[in-house]
Amino acid sequence: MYTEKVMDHFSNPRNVGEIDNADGVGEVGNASCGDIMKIFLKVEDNVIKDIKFKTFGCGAAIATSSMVTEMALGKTIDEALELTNAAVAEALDGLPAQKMHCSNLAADALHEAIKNYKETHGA
Amino acid sequence: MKRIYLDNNATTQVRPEVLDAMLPFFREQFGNPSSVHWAGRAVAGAVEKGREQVAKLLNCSPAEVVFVSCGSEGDNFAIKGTVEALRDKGNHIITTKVEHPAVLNTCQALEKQGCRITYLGVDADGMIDLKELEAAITDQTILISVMWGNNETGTLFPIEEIGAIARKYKVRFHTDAVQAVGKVPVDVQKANVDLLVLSGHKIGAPKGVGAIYIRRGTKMTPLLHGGHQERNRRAGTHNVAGIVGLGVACDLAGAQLEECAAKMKRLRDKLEQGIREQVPEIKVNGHPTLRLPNTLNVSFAYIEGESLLLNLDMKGIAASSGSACTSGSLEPSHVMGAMCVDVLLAHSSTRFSLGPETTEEDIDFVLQELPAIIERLRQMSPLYNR
Amino acid sequence: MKRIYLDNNATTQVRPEVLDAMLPFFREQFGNPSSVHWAGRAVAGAVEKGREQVAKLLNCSPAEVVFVSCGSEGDNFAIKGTVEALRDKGNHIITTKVEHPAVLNTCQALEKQGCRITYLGVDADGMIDLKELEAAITDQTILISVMWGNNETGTLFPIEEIGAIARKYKVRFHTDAVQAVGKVPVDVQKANVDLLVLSGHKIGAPKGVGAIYIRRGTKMTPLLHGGHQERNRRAGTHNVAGIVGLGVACDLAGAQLEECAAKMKRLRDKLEQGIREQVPEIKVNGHPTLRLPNTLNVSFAYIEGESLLLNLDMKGIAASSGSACTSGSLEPSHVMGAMCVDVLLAHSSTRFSLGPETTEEDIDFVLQELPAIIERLRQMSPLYNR
Ligand SMILES: Cc1ncc(COP(=O)(O)O)c(C=O)c1O
Ligand SMILES: Cc1ncc(COP(=O)(O)O)c(C=O)c1O
Ligand code: FES
Ligand code: FES
Repeated sequence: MYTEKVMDHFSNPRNVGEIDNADGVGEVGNASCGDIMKIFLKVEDNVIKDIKFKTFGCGAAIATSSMVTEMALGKTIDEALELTNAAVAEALDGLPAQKMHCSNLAADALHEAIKNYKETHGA
Repeated sequence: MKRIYLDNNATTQVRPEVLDAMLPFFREQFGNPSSVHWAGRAVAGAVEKGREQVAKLLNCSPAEVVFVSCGSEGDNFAIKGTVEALRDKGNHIITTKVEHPAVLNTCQALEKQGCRITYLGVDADGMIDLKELEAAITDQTILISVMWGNNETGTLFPIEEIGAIARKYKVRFHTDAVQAVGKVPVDVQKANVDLLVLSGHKIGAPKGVGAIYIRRGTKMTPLLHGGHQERNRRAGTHNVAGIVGLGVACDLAGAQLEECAAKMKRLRDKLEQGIREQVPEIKVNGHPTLRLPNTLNVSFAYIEGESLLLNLDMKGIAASSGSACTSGSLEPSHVMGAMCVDVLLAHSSTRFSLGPETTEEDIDFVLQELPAIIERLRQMSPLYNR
Repeated sequence: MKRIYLDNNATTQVRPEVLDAMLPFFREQFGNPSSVHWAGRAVAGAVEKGREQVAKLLNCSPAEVVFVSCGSEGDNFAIKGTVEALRDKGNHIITTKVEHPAVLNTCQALEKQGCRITYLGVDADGMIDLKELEAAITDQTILISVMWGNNETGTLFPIEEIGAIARKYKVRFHTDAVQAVGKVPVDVQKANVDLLVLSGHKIGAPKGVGAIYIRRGTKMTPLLHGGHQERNRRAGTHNVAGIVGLGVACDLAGAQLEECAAKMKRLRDKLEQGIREQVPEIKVNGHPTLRLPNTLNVSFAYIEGESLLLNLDMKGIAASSGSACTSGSLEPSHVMGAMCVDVLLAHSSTRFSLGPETTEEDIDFVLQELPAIIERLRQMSPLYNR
């Protein structure tokens, strides 16, 4: 069902955890589907210096969370805002059709975290 | 890698005796039982023997057994065949919110055709209320359809009592016994059922064969029209090998019922007890005592079912989940929903279903691996605060 | 005793390659393909491979193939699923008088529910008239259902032409290709069909599995409601071993089609020729040229089919008959009736249907035994005067 890349990110998720005093926090969730995703950012000079996630969700949800953190790390926030759901799914070599809404969540959570950063830091 | 199969409610391995019995019917005895020549005669007896074996397990007459292709076909036939045959009598069906989709989606399809369906709710243990059932009966009621044992939680319904109520009001009674057969005693006479469905692959027979008990005198419109097979009740060339396998599986199920149920129950209880002791914040779903002996459904707070399944799978442990994300639908299990299990707990509900082959070592291994997996997933969860 | 099987239109032996491919899926790979764990994953691919093999034989996309339990289920699904899905569009179906009961009895059941059915007649060769078909189409017509090859006589219908007419009038076209698949080239694109049904046990796969081609975009109401299998088009746990077997059988059928058809045709023609030469007062039923390469249907004047079958059987020869007495009904074959075969000849109609395993010696043996049997039965007949 899942690609090797998905299973790799699922079984060895990158950047799991929380950041104390994060510059931006984004949470998206859909209790009925059961995905809740939280992303924490540390930003310096508009660059994402650290990023962590916590996710309640299926294999795809965890893998997309992990992948999005890897993709966003080191990018400027404007670059990170360009990251799309499709790009995350593609980076994982694709997701099963019925799971595509999970990949939406990962990019959404990142965008929420950046939005939160901009609001709180007036950027 | 060790492989531990705790998903016997999804499907079972074909038992060796069953496969052995089936093998001659693919090449040597390949005839069509409806044929009059040697090739047909050689297999017609085998089909009738299978029918007798099924009948014996259910305590009915062989003429009351009709072979079908699976549990889903049986349920569709039971319900749609009743609706068609009893059109003049009424259009109301009483069922429960926790039936298998083969019943629920059939009822929903019939609603669009003008049937009225009462879906009985269940309490926190997944149990229906017989008073509510009785009160729902009207003079338009043509069918009560209540499963014998629930596939997700294992909760066993009071089939004899329901049968007595159905009898009292002269309403036809169908039970989906796909999960019950082979795990608890199933006697259609005692239970007063008119229609009962079972599926081969849940009891060590192959996939692609099942049976429906149709009480003598129960008027049914066929679901499959065509040839004269099964005394005009189910058209289609007989799945001879499958029927032979189903017969042997029923024989084995009958002979080993008590012993096998006791063994599964002991191991299931050990698993439940072990999880309770080692993992905090869990919830066992289903009725505490009126439960299939092989089924344990547990919710692990803060984690999602599919990711648990995948982690178990990486250790070679096969289980199943009521999580929406597993099934590809958007809603978590309708059974958990009906029991009013908190939606997040519903997403984490995980089913371990044992089989006759399950060993003590299997259970020990699960108890050894599970706690660390749960802890790791909880550490990843935004809902868990430690 | 020698055993000669000339009843391949009734059912076939499972081919050795097919059985070999199936065997691992009973015990080692027994999972439910809908499960996410190792046991499920191991078999999900096998089901999809089977789907690709079927699709390749039919020249369609795998997503257009839905697995069912037999030809009868496929035909019931094709017709009832269309009637339900197109209720708003109309209620008229055009079919023929010579369809298999899986189609005919389904249509008759639908008549009781208010459908209007046109049953096209056939000429003495068992052939329909395309002009009559075209003239029968009204703005209420939702389905044309014409079989590809007739099971009793082997007559092949002009499927491409019917497909073109259906296309012209934008009417959905179903063909029961249970007898045609594996014997003649079947290409759903060329034939312009929307729904096509095949059955495993007619092509060397086991009993209990079949498939229906559903052209992309063809709205269908499921016949079996329930789980999400087959993208909600057919509920019920997959018959994995059966599907694997069907896939391999389709592969073999595709690879050997020409060679096998040519061989069967040569032997069938030899049998026909031999009977014509040795037995007076016979009539070959069906179209002289547009006929399945394996099928020979002969009426032997003055004798009754079942007694001929039993006599052949005593010599180890398995054939079949359109005689009423064989089927247990009171009417002789509806196919012979529609062809206006004299009722006594209809009672004596006997079908020899060859298979890929049929040998020259088999045919020689039949030609050696048959004339004496016929003569003996004729001597016994009050209708025969010599
Ligand atoms: C033309 C035709 N259609 C349908 C069927 C039914 O197939 P099955 O026996 O697999 O249900 C048969 C065979 O009996 C047949 O010959
Ligand atoms: C309670 C219940 N009913 C019906 C079914 C359907 O059986 P099958 O998969 O054989 O169609 C199942 C199994 O999936 C079940 O657990
Ligand atoms: S968490 Fe819902 S589909 Fe993945
Ligand atoms: S001749 Fe015997 S049943 Fe017709």
